[in-house]
This record gives sequence, structure tokens and C-alpha cells, in this order.
Amino acid sequence: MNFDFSDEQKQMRDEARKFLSEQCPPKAVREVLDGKAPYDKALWKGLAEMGFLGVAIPEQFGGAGAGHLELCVIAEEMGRALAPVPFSSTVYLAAEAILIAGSDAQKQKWLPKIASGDAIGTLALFEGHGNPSPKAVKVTANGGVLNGVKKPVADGAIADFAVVAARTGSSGRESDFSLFIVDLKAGGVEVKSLTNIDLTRGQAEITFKDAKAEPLGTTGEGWSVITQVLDRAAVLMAFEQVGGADRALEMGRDYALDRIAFGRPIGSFQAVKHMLADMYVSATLARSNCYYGAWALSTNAGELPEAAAAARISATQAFQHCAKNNIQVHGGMGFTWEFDCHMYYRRANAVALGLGSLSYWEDALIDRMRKKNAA
Amino acid sequence: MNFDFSDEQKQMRDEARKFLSEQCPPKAVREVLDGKAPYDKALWKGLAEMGFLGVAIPEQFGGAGAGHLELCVIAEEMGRALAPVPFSSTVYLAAEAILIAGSDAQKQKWLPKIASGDAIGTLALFEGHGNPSPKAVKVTANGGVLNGVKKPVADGAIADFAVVAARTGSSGRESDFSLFIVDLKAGGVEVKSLTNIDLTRGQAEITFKDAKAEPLGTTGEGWSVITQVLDRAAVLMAFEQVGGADRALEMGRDYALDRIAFGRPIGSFQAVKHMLADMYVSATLARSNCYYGAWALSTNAGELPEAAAAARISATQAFQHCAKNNIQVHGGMGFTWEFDCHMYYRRANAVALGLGSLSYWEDALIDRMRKKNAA
Amino acid sequence: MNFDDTPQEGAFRAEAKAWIAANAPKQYEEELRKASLGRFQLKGANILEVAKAWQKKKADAGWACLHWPKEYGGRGSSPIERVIWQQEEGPFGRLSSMFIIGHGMCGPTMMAFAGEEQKRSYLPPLASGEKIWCQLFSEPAGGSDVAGLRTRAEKHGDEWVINGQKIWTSGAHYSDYGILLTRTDPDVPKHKGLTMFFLDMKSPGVEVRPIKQASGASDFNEVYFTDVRIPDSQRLGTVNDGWNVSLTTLMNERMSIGAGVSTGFPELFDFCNSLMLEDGPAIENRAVRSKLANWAVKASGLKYTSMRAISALSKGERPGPENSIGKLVAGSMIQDVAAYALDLQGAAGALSGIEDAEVAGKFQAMLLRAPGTRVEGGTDEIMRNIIAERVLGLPGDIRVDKDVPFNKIPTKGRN
Amino acid sequence: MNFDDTPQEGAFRAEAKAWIAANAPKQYEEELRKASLGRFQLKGANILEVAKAWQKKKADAGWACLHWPKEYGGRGSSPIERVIWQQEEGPFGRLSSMFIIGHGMCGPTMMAFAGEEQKRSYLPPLASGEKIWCQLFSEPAGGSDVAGLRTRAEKHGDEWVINGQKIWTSGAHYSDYGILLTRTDPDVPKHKGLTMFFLDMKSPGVEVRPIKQASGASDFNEVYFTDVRIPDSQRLGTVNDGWNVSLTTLMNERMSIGAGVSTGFPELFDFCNSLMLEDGPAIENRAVRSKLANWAVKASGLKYTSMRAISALSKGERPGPENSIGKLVAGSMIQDVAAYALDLQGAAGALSGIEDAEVAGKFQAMLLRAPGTRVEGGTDEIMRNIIAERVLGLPGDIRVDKDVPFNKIPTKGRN
Repeated sequence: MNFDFSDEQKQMRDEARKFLSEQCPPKAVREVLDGKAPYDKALWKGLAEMGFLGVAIPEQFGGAGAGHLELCVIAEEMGRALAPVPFSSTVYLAAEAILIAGSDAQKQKWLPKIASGDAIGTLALFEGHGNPSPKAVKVTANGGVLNGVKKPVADGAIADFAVVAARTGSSGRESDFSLFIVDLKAGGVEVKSLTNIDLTRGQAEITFKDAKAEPLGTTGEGWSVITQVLDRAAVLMAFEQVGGADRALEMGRDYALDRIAFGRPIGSFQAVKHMLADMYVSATLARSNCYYGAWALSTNAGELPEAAAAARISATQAFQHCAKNNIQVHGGMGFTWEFDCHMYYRRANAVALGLGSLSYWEDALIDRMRKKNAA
Repeated sequence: MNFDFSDEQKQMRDEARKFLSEQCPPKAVREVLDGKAPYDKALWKGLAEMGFLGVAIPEQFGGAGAGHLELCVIAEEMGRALAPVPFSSTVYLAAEAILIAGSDAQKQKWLPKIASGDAIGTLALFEGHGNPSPKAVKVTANGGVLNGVKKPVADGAIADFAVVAARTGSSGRESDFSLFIVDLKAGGVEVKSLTNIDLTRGQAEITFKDAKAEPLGTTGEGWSVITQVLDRAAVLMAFEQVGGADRALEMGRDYALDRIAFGRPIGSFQAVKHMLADMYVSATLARSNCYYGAWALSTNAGELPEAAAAARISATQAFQHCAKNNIQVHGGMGFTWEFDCHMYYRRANAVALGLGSLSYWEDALIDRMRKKNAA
Repeated sequence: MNFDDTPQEGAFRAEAKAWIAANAPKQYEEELRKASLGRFQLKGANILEVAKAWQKKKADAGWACLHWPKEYGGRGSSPIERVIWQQEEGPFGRLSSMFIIGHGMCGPTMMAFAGEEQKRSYLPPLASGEKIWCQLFSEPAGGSDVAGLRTRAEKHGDEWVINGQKIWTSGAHYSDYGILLTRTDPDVPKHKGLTMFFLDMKSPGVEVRPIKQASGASDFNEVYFTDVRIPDSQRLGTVNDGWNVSLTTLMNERMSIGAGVSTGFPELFDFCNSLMLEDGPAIENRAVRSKLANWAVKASGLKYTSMRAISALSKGERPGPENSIGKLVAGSMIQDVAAYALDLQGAAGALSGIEDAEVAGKFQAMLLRAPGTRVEGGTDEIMRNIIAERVLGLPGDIRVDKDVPFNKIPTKGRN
Repeated sequence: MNFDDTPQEGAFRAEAKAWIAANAPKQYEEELRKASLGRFQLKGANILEVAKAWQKKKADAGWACLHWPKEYGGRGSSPIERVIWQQEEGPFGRLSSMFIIGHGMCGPTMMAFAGEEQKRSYLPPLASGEKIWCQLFSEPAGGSDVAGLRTRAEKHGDEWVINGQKIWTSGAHYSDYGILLTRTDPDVPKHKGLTMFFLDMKSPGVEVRPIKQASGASDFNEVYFTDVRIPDSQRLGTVNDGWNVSLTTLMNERMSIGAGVSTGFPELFDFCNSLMLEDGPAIENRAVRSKLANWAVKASGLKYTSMRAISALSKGERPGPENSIGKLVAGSMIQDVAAYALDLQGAAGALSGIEDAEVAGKFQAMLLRAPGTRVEGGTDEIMRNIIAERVLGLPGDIRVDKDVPFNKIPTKGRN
């Protein structure tokens, strides 16, 4: 048994951390936070050059062909650095959807562009409030064109293309849904940026008016692909969340060591020590659940649905917990714009929702465990 | 506004506390805990003599005719002292059911006996696992006799009579249910003691085999009476719970002041201080909710259902929280039989269930708030 | 046990109600009612101006600072009358937020320590809202350790010269006066070398800079002092006795009960009553109901704890540190409530624009503002210490700096 | 990343599996599998006898104390082999509970500090279960402050005379030997005046009294020492260096990973899968599902944290204090899980008799036993301190007794 990343994977993590600490310091994140740029283009290019965008894309499609464990390692570092780039939408959602359901031609068209940083992609699934559910999809696909409104779409305002879930039938069953690839720069597409709590990652509303759409995968099998994509993305996003949680914990720990009150470091007060200990506990539990998710993802194990839900729940909780209590450890200073604490708090609360909320995944986990139990 | 007990009521509390500290010290509770007696008969007599058993029973029926606020005050002290007597079953359940639904003759027959300590009563509602629900009642009443099994029945093994919920129809509606008074010492009644986690208060299984039963209230209105009785009992029991919570908090506080570790009182460590502060917070919130419940109970206000549920939830949580963390403050010693901590832990977890579980009342509270909101 | 007014209370309530009905700025009532943590605005109006106008109107009719003596601009009311006023003022009371520091802390401190002439001159315009006061205690290096402040006051003849920096000063940018805690002797232990003053915020050398908060808003300021001169006549209390003076101020802060702490529960309950989830109304979902019930009893517990405190007040009892539970419970609760409201919205819960987000982004604003509530006016940890020490009588934390000269206390944890 | 054995590991696992299949006391397998916290019994059999027989059988075939050197009764196995053994032994491993202290703590301490002849004489029968050892550290006045112990050892010639009282001694009533921490110099600070010994529990003057626990059971004892004589040759480590010796013992305690901490989750999940509530199956109730999901990820998080530790072990890394999270998380979780299982049963949840209660009163027994888990082997608070200090590098608590002679430390908080 070796329930750990390999030395090569750890080396890749070190490289990614070094690269991001140089190319994506908090100052760079703040450029996007403060609205000076929609995302960090230089960083995006750099990530492509490092081979990180295509790490899990096969070599024949322009990627590094490494695998999903390597992608998990990169994801953690992206989360740690709060990288303000459309990594998750492009790599976890769009690329994975194409990898799962794309034709060879589609893979040839999009995957190399993703790996090279030339195409930003996303998944357009949601239509207003609510969680992933076929019932909630109202956008229609008819005669090769889409009509309707998607909202929110992560990184929708900067994306070149989107994988869109649309209704192709009216049987009232899951087989009513199919996926399409839409070139967002083409006609019939209107994109509007939406303000969201995480100012370092954009959200958008996309309106399709007879927008040309190319089917992705078999008609009527869209929902099954969506489910697979969400499970994979859940594991990858969980690594981002654990990276963020760890960094928030570290920030809190460092501050507790440095900051003096009542003549001694605040980290010598049990209230602060134990708060940090509890943050460590939740971050550790999340990391361990994530490792299991990574194993299931990389081996395409039958346990993936359950492992993905567990990783997602645990990492969401840990990041929210660590981010909010990092502010608390910092006291008043943690509540200033100047300190970085709030960037983690914003991100923690935003990524908790993007693939479906905590409640949604809680329910999904028990459903999956129950099925396994019955089987 | 005077959202507090009156000076006379507070004086009654002081009297009750003094009486119980003398007549019901932990040593007396342990007589029952250790199985040496099914309940404290001397204490029961004493409570009757003090007028506490009939405090809310009108004078015409042999009571003190004081009222429910006075009963709340006594209930808190009973909970504080962990009084090992059938007070709650007799006074909150049986007496209240008769007060609400009894004929004048029934009141004349039973209430004076309750007030004088000559009759122990209870409510026989449950039939196996589950919460209060008409669906769960299988015991039938036909031709003046009952058949079926009730379990658990609080204080059932020492009770002289029981108010029994039974099925008198088969329409599938609440109107199928009626209440009866059954003399448990008469024929057709078999009583079996059941072990339960609170060794200071008994539970029993009662089997009725053509047991003679006298209708209590109008046939078909049993469920409405049950609901009223449970709401009233919820407030009264919540006072017991707050009394227990307060005492557990006090025990923890005292131990934290006396016990030295690492050269200083353990109460000087923030982990212990803050645990006790949190216990104080939950006990205080519960007390305030209970006061509102007491007001609603004593004025028979339309807010009673909501107030009773809030008091019940809050007091259940507070007592469970204070009882378990009182053990934690005491460390290893708190886990010995010799220390009294476990008696509060046992009681806290048992009374949390007797009128329906926390989950049941959570659901009830929101139902009631929602109805009020819609109205 | 009852919620009824006494005849006098009833009469007072009727008078207050009638006056408010006739005079309150009704055009803002709806917006004031809908305000929630992190979301408070009046469309097309300047809140400060509206607030000042309302306060002046109240003062002119004798409804300002009710519990203050009449000669200082108050009404000489009993504490319970003040509570009744607050109940009747309802949402319009939210317009008092910029006066809370002045009325609740600076005023009482002036009343206890200023000279009679100063009181007659400074207090009435403070009561009427014509002059706004702020409180200058907190410093970057201080935090929860208020007495660890470093702003120096040095005596030069009849004046004191102030140098240093304050932080978290609410309303400093629109304040006319402030009370200021300074260090006058760094060679003695920290609590023993402090002195309190009041000063004109327009004095030369005072510079106010807004702090941008994590939420993006700016409710607080940093205030820099460069050779600011304060006449010795504006000293409050004796030299080096500032810590005791400040305790009066802080004690009065706690007296301000009934102002009410926001838990977010009423907003969440309303939201759940109208929200449809995938599988039906949110309010019928058992998981939602369980969460709501747990928050409901906290919210009602706080409400009735406050009622109990008011009852104590009406009997002439002094509310104690028990009131610390309000902020402690509400602070982390509103943070959890807001996060859960977003969770119920699914992916769209991240949207925060008034146009795009559910219920105009109310819960998103609440979430971003909430971390501040767990810190301002005493962190959760300080609140638990207060409860443990002052209510339960547990020992204080070990104070390693208690007998150490202030200038010998370390300032950095790691080298 | 994989869960696969290396070829050697696979071969070892196959050998262990085959031997266990052929030799384990299968007649108890079902009961051992169903055991849960607070509920462990073998009908019609004496657990101690069954356990000793199984341990002896293992020892005779070379499967006892795998990681110990062969000359002391072990197998000289690698840490990962020990873990594989535990996995294969499965429910039969629960029969080792009375040997854990001896094998995990006393044995390693003997190995580090006893003479060679003593090791060869005492360790093999300890490994084989023929002799059971206990650990005598805790005292009534000590609690979390282990070094605050008062049991005196005074030198008389070649012997030490012991007087005092120990508490929380697991298995003292069936133990043959014990390791004993004593105070040999009360005039120096507390950590500096301790000395460690091992002794025959049948020595004159040793009296063992069972402690009745809050749960009603008696897993622990008090041990009284009255003029008990121990030869100086049974001293472990130098005089007054007992604290350092005890650290070896306690460090080895933490090395015992993989033993697994009980969270109660599998039991609760099974229960919910079969339970019918008023309105349908419990497992379909959203409130139940939400609670289950939160516990599920804690349980799986602990499971995979343990897997990570085992992987580290198999690479020759030493597991660190990170393992402290297991007991911390599981302790309060099992208490909450048990309380919730009762809640789901409604009023009948209070019943605890095997005949009358749901699932034979398993959760009731768990609830009553659970408070002990939050205390034994280090309270939750001590565990958080360990994580904060040893993992995160935060400062230790302020030690007011560090430089104070032991006999000058106060013993009572209030007068």
C-alpha cells in the first residue's frame, strides 16, 4: 500500500508551489480582486508553459499526458495561491467533459487549445438558484441552435467556449438532456458579467438566442456525462479547497506566533491554540478524504461517486472553517481589506457553491452510500 | 412589563430549594439509583405536605390553587435536585390531562389524591420506538375495556393509574383516538419494569388484557388533549431541564475553581473557562425560552404551542450540553460512579426523549411558526 | 410574569407613539425596516443628513438621550422609559447608529469626569446630534489588549502633545469631537500609565483615513496624531488614571441594552418560507427545518434574555455582564445563517449584485460583514472570558505583563 | 497512489491470513464483530481466558508482538507487517485489548531501560499473554497533569519503599506486573523528582480496588501502595529521571496506530438503513441524511488519515502527533452519534435493557461509555494542546509550577 502521492508527484507540487509563489503572489491576486483585470493573463500563459493546463490531457491532444493525480497536486497549489485564472472551469469542467464525451475531432479541436492556454472553456449548467438537477434545465436545443439563459456561469465572461446542458426532449426523464459545445464568441450569444462574492473569479449570465451549438456526446446522454464531470470536478475542486484551507491555517498560525497581546504571543492562549488545532483537524480530515477521491479518480474506480461526495463535503467544510477562523485569529486586522484573510473567506464561500451546495452533496453522499450498501 | 417571576414565586423557589437540599441530597437520589427503592417515598410524602404536588391544582380539588408559574418554579427545583419521584408523570401528565379533559367527578376522584400524594399517575402513550403520533397507537378500546401494550410508560411500575391513549375508531384520522383512565391496580393490567439509562426514574411496559377503562373527555378528541398535555408538560419539563443544566454548570464551575493542575486551578485555563462560558450561554438561552413558555402556559396564550416547542428544544440542548461537559470539566473523576456527574448525564439524556425527541420538537416548532406566519 | 406596561409606562408609551407617528421620517420606514447586517442604505438620500435631522427633531421635542439629565439635553427618564422609546421608535432607531458611540460612551464619560461648564457646553449638542463624537481607544498593536496602547501624550506647559495612531474609530470622518486614551508614562506597568482626554477632531495634526474593510465598505477609520495639542483642561480624570476612566466608558457600553443584536434568523425564516427547492418548498424540507429550529431557539432565547434584562432594569437592577451573551451568540450565528442562506441558493448563492442575487444580495452582504461582528466591541474570546470571569467567577488569565513596565513588554512573538 | 501490497507484503498477508483462518477462535467471531463501545461480551465464555488462549497460540506460532525482536518473544517484523497483521486479524484483534498497555507501553519501556537479563526473562511471557502488565502513572490529584503525582518512593538500603495511590489503572486486577512512576524528591520542581520502577503486582502492600465507572462497568482500578518494597534492580532509568523514562512510554503509546478509534458511525448508518420513522424510512429523511453525511466524512476522514499514517510507516517514517486527531474527533463524535441514535428511537430511546431496547441497547451502552473516551489517554483539551504545540508549533501553556519545588505547589484552588 502506498496511500500517498509519488515522489515525482510531490516534486511537481513543489515546482507548482514555487512557480505560483513567484508568479501569483497575493499582489497579483489583488489585481483581479480590485477589478484591474478580469483574470491574470500572464499567469495563464505561464501555467500553459509549465504544462499545468494540460497535465491530465493525453499527449496526442497536446497535453502532458500525466494524469489526474498530477492534476490533483496542481489543483491544491492553485487553491493555495488563490490563482485568479479560469483553471477550474477550463480544466476540471470543460476539458473533462470533452475527455469523457467528445468525438476525436472535438478533442483535436479543443484540448490542444486548452493545454496551450489558447482557449478558455467552461460549463454552462445552472439557470438561476438551485443545485444540479435535470428539472432545472430550461435552455432548449433545437435544430442545432440553443435558446435560453444560463446563470451563473463560472468564468463565463472570459470563456471562449462553453459546454452547455440543454433540453432535447420532453419526456420528463433524464434522457431529455444533452450537451453541446458553443463558441461563445460567435453570434447569438450575449454575455453579461455578474458580481459575486469572490472577486477573484468571475461569474456571468449567458443568453443564447439561436446560438449555433455542436452536440457533445450522444443525444439524451447529457445528464450522465454531467454527473461524471461533476464528480471529477468535485475531487479536483476539493484539492483546491484543501490548498486554501491549509494556507488559511498557516496564515492564522503565523499570526498567532507573531502577534503579542497581554505581553505574550496570542498563540499561547488556549482559545487561540485550540481554534487553530480544530482548523488543523478539519483540514487534515479533508485532505485524507481528498486523497481517497484522488485514488478513485485516477483509477476510475467504482467508488468515485461516493469518494467524490465525501471529498467535496469535507473540503468545503474545512475551507469555510479555516477561512473564517483565520479572520478570527487575526482579530480586527483580519477584517481589513489590506490583509489577505478576506480573499480566502470569499473564495471559500464561493467555491462551496459552484458545483452544487453542501446540502446537495450531503444528500448525494448518503444516496450513494445507500446504493452501495444495498448492492 | 415584568418578565420575571414575582417575589412570592421566588420565595416559593427558595423554600423548595431548601426543602429539597435537605430532603433530597445526592445521597437520597443514590438510594434509587442503586436500586434500593423504586422511588423516594418519604420525599413524595414530604412534597405533598409542602403542597408542591397540588400547587397548580385548584383548591376545590384539594390543591393549593396557586398556578402554573408556581409549578414552573417547583419543577426547576425538582430538576436541580434530580428528585427521584414520579413528579413529572403524575403532575405534568396525568393531572394536566384530567384538568383539561376530566369530568367533575373524575377531578374529584383523582386530583385530591394526587395533591395529597396518595395517587401516582402517568400517561401511557408510546408503543415502542417513535414519537407522539396517532398512527403509532395500536391499543384498542372497545366496550369499556382496553387491549394492547404500552411501552415505555414513565413511572409505570409505581403508578396507581394511567391516562391511556387508545384507538376508538378506524377512519384513519385523529378522531380515531380517545383517552381513558385505567386503574393500574385492577385486573387485566400487567406491568413490567424496564431498565433505562436514567436509573433514578423508572420506565415500564404495560399490557392491557380486557382492562377496564373509563373514558376521559369526549370520545374522538383524545389526540387534541394529548397535544395540549404534551405542550404543557414540555414547558414544565423544560424547567426541570434548566434546573438540571444550572446545577451541572455549577458543579463544573466549583470543580474548576477547586481542582489544581499544573500548579493552578483548572478554571484558569481558557479551554475550561470557555467551555463553562458556553455552558452558561446555553443554560441562559434555555432559561429565557422557558420563561416565555411559562408566560404562555400561565396565561393559556395562543403562543403556547410555539413557546412550548422552543422551551423544550432549548432546555433539552442546554441540559445535554451542560451535563456532558460537566463530566469533561471533571476529567476522569467525572466518569466515576462515585461522583454525581453521571446522574445528571443520565437524566439529561433520558428526559430529552420522554415527551418526544429533539428531532420531533424541532419539526413541531417550525410547523407551528409556519402556521403562525401564514396566519 | 407579564408583558404589560404599568399605567405610567403605558402613558409614556402612548405619548411616544403619538409623537413618533406624527414626526418620524416615514418615507424611509420601509428601507430602514429592510436593513440587515452589511446592507443599510436609503436610496437617493444621505443617511447622515437624515439621521441628524431626526435626532434634532427628537431633541427639540425632548426625546433625545432620554436617560440624560434635562440640563445636558436629555429628558431625565427612567431606564425602562428609554427601552419603551426604543421599542416605539422601531426601525427609525436605526438612524441612531452614528450617535451610539457618542451617546452611549462619550457622553457618560464626560458626565462623570468633565467640569460642570464643559458638560453644559458640550453635552446638549451631542444629545441633539448637532455634534458627533467618536471614541479613540483601539490601536493597531492593541487589539483585545486595549491597555497595550502606544499613543503618547507628553505634557508641555498647560498642554499635552499627542503622537501616535488609533484604529477602528467608527465615524471619525464625520465626528466633531472624540475621547482619547493615551499613554502618559511608559515606565510603569501598562494599566498605570494611561490618561484620558477629549479633543476637537478638527485640531491641527489630526488626520483621519478610512479603513477599507474585508466586506469592501468603510465603516471605520484610522486616526493619526502628529503633535496634536490638547489643553490640560480637556483631561478627563487624573493623570495616569485613564484606565479607570475608560472602564466607566466601557461599562456604559454594556449598559446599552435593548439595542438588539442581529442574528439573521428572521431574514432566513422569511427566505425559507418563500424559497422553492428542487424537491419542494424549502420550509418543508426536514434538513432545512432542523437547522431553522436550532437557530429559532437561539434567536428567541436572545430575545427573551433581553426582555429579562429590561425587566431587571425596570426594577432598578443594573444589567450585568450576562448581556455579553448577546453578541457572542449572535456573532457566529449570523455568520452561519448567512452561509446557509447562500447554500440554499445553490451555485447562484455566490452572486452578490443587488440586481442578480436572491433577495437583492442581502445574505451575501451579511456573510461578508459577519466576520466583523465576531471581533468588534470585543472578540468572541474576550466575551467568553468576561462571562467566565465576571459571571461565573473563574480566575483571570495569567497576566505575564501585569507588573512589567510597559516599555519592557515584548512587541513581537518571533524574531 | 494505491492500496496494493508489495510482493513481500502480499506474501506476508497471505501467510497471516492462512494461519488466522486455521487457528482463530471462530466461534466468537460474530460476537467480536458486533462489539461496540461500552458493549463487549462473549456469551458463556470468560473473555480473559479466551484472550489469553488466543495470544498464547499466536506466540507459539510466532505471531505475537510482531515488531518486537525475536529474542524477546516477537517476530522482528516491520511496522507495515504489523499493520497487515492487524488488518487480517480483524475482529479477533479485539481480544488483544487487555494486552495493549503491556505490549504498547510497558514492553517498550522495559526494552529501553531494563537490563538484558530482565528483558529476556520478562518480555517473552508478556508477549505471549501469559503475564499481563499494567501501567501505574495516573493519580487522583494528577489528572492531565501526570507529573503532579504524589506516590512516594524512599530508598531503604537496596530497596525502595512505596506509599501512595494510583488511579485509572486498566486491568490492575488481572495484572502480574506493572510499571510505576513515583516521586523520589519532592524538594525539586515536579518533573525533576520522579523515578520509574517495575514491580510484581502480587507484592505485599499492593491493594487493587475496582473503580465503578459512570457507565456502571468497572474497566479501571485504584491501586493503593502501603510500604511496598521494590528492589533497586527494578528501577528503570536513573533516579529522578523518571519523567524522561515516562516520555518513552507515552511516545510508544502514540505509535500504536491502526488500532482504530471507534466513531459509532458504521453502527448508526446500519441502524438508519433499517429504521422506520413515522413518515417513512429514516434513511430517506433529509434531516437524518444531513447529519449522517457530516458524520460520514469525519469517519472516512479518520479512516484515510490512518491509511496515510500507515503508508508513512511503511516508508520508514515515524508517525507523529498528527495521530492525536483520531481520539479527539472520535471521542466527541461517538458521544453525539449515540445521543442521536437515541433521539431517532423517540421515547423508547431511554430504554437500555438488552431485551427491551432497540438493537439490544447498543447505542445506550455507547452513550454511557462515551464520556470516558473524551478523557482517557488524554482529554480533548490535552489533545488540542498536543496538536497546537507539536504539530503547529504554537507556544506551550504558561507553566506557573515549572520552577517551583513540588512541595510548594498549591493543592487546592479555593480556601
